Amino acid sequence: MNNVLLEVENLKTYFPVKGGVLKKTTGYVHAVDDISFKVNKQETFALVGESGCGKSTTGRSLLRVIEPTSGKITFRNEDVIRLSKEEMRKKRKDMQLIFQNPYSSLNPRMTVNKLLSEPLRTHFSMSQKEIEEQILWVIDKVGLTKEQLDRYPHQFSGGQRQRISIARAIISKPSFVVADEPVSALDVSIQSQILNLLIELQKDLKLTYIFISHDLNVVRHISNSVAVMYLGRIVETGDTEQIYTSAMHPYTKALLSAVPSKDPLQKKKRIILKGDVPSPVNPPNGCPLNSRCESAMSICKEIRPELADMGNNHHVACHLYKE
Amino acid sequence: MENILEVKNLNIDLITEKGNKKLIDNVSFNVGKKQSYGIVGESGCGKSITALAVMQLLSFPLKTSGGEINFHSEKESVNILSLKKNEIRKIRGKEISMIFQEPMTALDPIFTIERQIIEALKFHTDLNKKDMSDMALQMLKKVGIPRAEEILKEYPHQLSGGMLQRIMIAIALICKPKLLIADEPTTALDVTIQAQILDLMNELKTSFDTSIIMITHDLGVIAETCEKVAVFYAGQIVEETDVVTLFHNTAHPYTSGLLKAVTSLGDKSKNLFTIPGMVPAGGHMPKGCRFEERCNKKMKICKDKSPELIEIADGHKCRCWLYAESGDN
Amino acid sequence: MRSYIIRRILMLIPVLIGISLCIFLIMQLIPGDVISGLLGIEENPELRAQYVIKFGLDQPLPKRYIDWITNVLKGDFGTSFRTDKEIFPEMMSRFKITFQLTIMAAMISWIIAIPLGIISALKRNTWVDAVVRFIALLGVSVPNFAFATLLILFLSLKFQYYPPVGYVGFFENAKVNLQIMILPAIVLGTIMSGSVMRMTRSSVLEVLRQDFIKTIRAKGASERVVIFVHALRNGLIPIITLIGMQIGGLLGGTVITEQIFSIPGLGQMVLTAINQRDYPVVQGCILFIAFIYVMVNLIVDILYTYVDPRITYK
Amino acid sequence: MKNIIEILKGIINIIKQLLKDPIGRIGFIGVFIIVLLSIFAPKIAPYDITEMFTKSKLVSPNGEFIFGTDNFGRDVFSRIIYGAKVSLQVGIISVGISATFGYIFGIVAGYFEGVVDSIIMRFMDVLFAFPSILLALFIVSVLGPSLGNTMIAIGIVNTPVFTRTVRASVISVKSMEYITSAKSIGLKPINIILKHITPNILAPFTVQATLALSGAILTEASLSFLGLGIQPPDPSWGSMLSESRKYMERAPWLAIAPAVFIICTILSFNILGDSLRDVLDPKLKL
Repeated sequence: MNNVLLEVENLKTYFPVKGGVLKKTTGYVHAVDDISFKVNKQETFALVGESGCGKSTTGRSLLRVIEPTSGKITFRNEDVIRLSKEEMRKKRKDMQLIFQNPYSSLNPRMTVNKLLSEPLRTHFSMSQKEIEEQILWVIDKVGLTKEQLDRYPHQFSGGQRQRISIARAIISKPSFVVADEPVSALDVSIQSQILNLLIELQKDLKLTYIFISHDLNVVRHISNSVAVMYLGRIVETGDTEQIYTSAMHPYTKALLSAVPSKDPLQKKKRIILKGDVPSPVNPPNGCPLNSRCESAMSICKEIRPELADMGNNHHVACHLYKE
Repeated sequence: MENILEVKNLNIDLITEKGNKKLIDNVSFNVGKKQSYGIVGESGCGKSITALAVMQLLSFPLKTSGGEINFHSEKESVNILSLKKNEIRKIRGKEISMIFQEPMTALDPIFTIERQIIEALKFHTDLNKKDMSDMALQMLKKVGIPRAEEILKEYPHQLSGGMLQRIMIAIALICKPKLLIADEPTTALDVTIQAQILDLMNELKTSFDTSIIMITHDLGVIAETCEKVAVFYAGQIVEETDVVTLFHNTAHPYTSGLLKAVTSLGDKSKNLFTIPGMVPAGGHMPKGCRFEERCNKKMKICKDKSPELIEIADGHKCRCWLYAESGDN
Repeated sequence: MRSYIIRRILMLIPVLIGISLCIFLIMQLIPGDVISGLLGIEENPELRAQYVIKFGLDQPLPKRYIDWITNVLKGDFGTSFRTDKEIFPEMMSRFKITFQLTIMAAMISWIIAIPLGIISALKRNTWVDAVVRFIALLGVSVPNFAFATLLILFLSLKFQYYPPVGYVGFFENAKVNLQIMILPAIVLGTIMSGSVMRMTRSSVLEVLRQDFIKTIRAKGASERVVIFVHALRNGLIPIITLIGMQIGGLLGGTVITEQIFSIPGLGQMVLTAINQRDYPVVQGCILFIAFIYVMVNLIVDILYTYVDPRITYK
Repeated sequence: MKNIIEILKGIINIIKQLLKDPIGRIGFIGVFIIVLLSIFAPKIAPYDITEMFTKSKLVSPNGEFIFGTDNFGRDVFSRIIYGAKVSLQVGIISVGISATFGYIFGIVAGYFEGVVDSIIMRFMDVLFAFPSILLALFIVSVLGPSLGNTMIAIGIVNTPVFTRTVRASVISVKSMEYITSAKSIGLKPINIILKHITPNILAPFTVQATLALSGAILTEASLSFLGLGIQPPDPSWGSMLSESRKYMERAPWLAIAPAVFIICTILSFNILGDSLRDVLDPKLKL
């Protein structure tokens, strides 16, 4: 049984850097630098990492909201990258995006009703009545009321706006949703409401999620498998519990140890990474972490480690674990 | 323990065309000498403006409308709210310093790092230029900046957020203040950089003998850095106690809700705990308890009458009818 | 920084080509042709043929453009239809006068506008601010010819004062020269101060709203330091851009003012040429003024890189 | 139909907000008066604008001729009223020209970026490199002075400003996530432009149009002052003011009336523009 919904192979997304006298392209930001992964049906695959690691660009490249430079994205046995612009546009009813910032992701001049009917009018030829029915269905799902349909986004709180965004994403009944930091802009008490909603919707509508976040606690809660990204690459990937309980890559370990403790009596022993993330324009030779890693060896400066299978679906890109 | 700062019945108003809205309602708390005092709450609860009031940095349309903020330096004790402009200036940066949430915008973009560090010394000391430069260099080294000599000559836009926050700390500590107010100092930073900055602050606190007020929305940051904590909700303190009691003997339903939301997160065996509803909007405060609508332990009285902040155990204050009744009986 | 400046200079080339092409093509839109204007009502085929050869009108369009540009690059703007004199030397001597007027006007506008703009920003929402803002609004609303006419009217009716007639160069007689120039400079400068005032005010207010101002206050800075060291230094940066545009505007604005006050500057030369249908002069002067404008803006941009450390990284 | 009602409601709401502020009220009323004057010019003007009362040349203001008469014995008040009509006409049509081209160029440049953007913007840079009054003067002198050519010239001169405003707003709106959201939902570019971008750039666009209107009226008056705009016998405030200079001492009212009207009209439009900006774009309010 083929349980894979989406398979990404060697995805690269580079942005040109212009400079010099004639504004020629002098280099590339290696935002996403050769990554591969698989997402199973009705599961949640999380991309986790710090700002600038390329997790958001990856999410957007999958939907071709940002055009990837090269690679293969197989979605339901079809290479999405090869679709024409028009075919891709139509495909979007099945692949949707939820945004981080509920304040800027909704057009301030459209009512909730208009915002929700737009995807339907774009992709289906439905009668007004059918559209209305579909809208009623979706607001019930996300916990909005009928009275709120004629209001504008600024009349809602952050949590409610995120509900509107989610409704807009699921109203065309997609099977695949990329959620890009959907709870990062929200307060803790609202965050959990939205996470619960996403989990419920996944069960109800048989959704497959790619969940992008910098918050390791949130990721652990919602995902089945995780890929940890650093400087445009996946450094470690595997089943969520496996990664959280027996992380292998020094970066994953540092990341996990950096999360503040939830109990003042249990002070964690921290692995502190030195310095800052290097520029993605000129990523270092060898392992991208070598300048900051405590266990760096001489080989790390020269040869870039590839993801290697550690068994149980656990892959790590680090020289420490090579024979 | 001796106190360095005593806030008594502080009120802060937002001036609008339709009259004033009370954003901070009779807040009182004390910060001990060399203590790390945490203020935690969600956005809009009034934690940041309280900090600004301590520095007398509130600007129109915000203003303090009552209360006292008593600061006890080695020489004298003063009520900050009654100080004149030129008097508070001698305290800012010298006795009390502050660092802010967004290091990227907190420094003047057209001056070098060196000039901005020296500026603080210029206001409060009579050192000559050479000595000030030396001190700036020493300070940068203390906050763990690599190639400090070069960085001194650079401009803010050339540095990363983590570096800039270190520089902000250097500026704040260069006159050896007695109290450091940190307003969400790591919120804009990545976790690994946050870990660096929190470590640095804990370390400098001991070597500089300063008290710290740590303002944050993140209970994790509180657990890592603070000794005593006040939980703010909708412009009031709802619970205040030492950090261990707060986490292990939580009294207020809001605090325990927040903690449960955080601790159940990541643990898939438990359902994710949620607090339903949302914070009442400023200016439309209910007449009873401000948390009543969202509370899972509410009683009849909660809707009608606002509870007071009372001491429910030694050094543990809570604003909730659950405990007020037991006190009465 | 150097690469930025070089790029900025290289970017000028297409703009300058565009400008000259634009002027050249607009000239082709003249109804009928240039010579008809010159000949007047009497049609004289012989004279026409002479003129066609003299001005090279028998050549194809691209060649005429290239010839014109090559000559211009050598400093040869051709000769006037009317006077047969070389255009370039005349233009240069008149430019000196316009330049003097522009500088005087600009200085007057800065002296009025920058302090008032700052005061207005610092006293925001007080009556001082309201008054300054109204003056600034008047400045951007009153056409300079209306102001000039009213000013002359007022001076003559009230004080029986008439500005001296007959232009005298600055180095011939500085006192008389200044007497002649001061009124037009006041007119241009006062009008221009409106936009500078508005810009100064909003720019200073913008800086005062920035986060870093709070940091500076938190360090214990006095209001004097906050305003004069930080708010002004930051706030005056965008005003430099405005000054560039302002000087360009002045070069255009002098057309009318020079006309009203009979100042023999570049503006008057253009206007006379337009009225006399002296097209080579019109063409030359417009190109020259546009060139000066572009150069002023270039200088402003380069100046920018020195005042604002962020610019080179853009 | 429902949309039209919505739009009208929106406009009424904006006017209400304008009238709340005393300064906005002045601007609004000023513009309102000018508009009334120009619409009802034939009804308001007591005399024909070309009628010459040969016996009463250069008569000072009195009950019969409230603003006096000029050197041909024409009624100044009537000419001023018709002048309002001409000014407004030139203003509206020339702003219409520049707004239309500016919108199209700005949308195309801002939305599609790349080569198209470079070409359009370099062209605008070229137009921008001329002091605006000089470019208008140049175009009019080449095309020949007339009402129509004045409008065309002013229209061309103002196009770059509109293009830049529109382009800048399109770029800033485009960076908002709701545009990415519209793309990710699968909207066609034309729908994104019409339904998502256009409504959100309307505010700066309207403000720009109001301010450009005052600029256009000013430029027209300047051209006419120099004798290169509206041609006689059509009345224009600029040419009336220019004419008045010959009779400055004998008949100062000839100068004062048009000068006051020019200043008040431009001032009203500028005040209205400023207040509109405060209402529509509160972020810019300082």
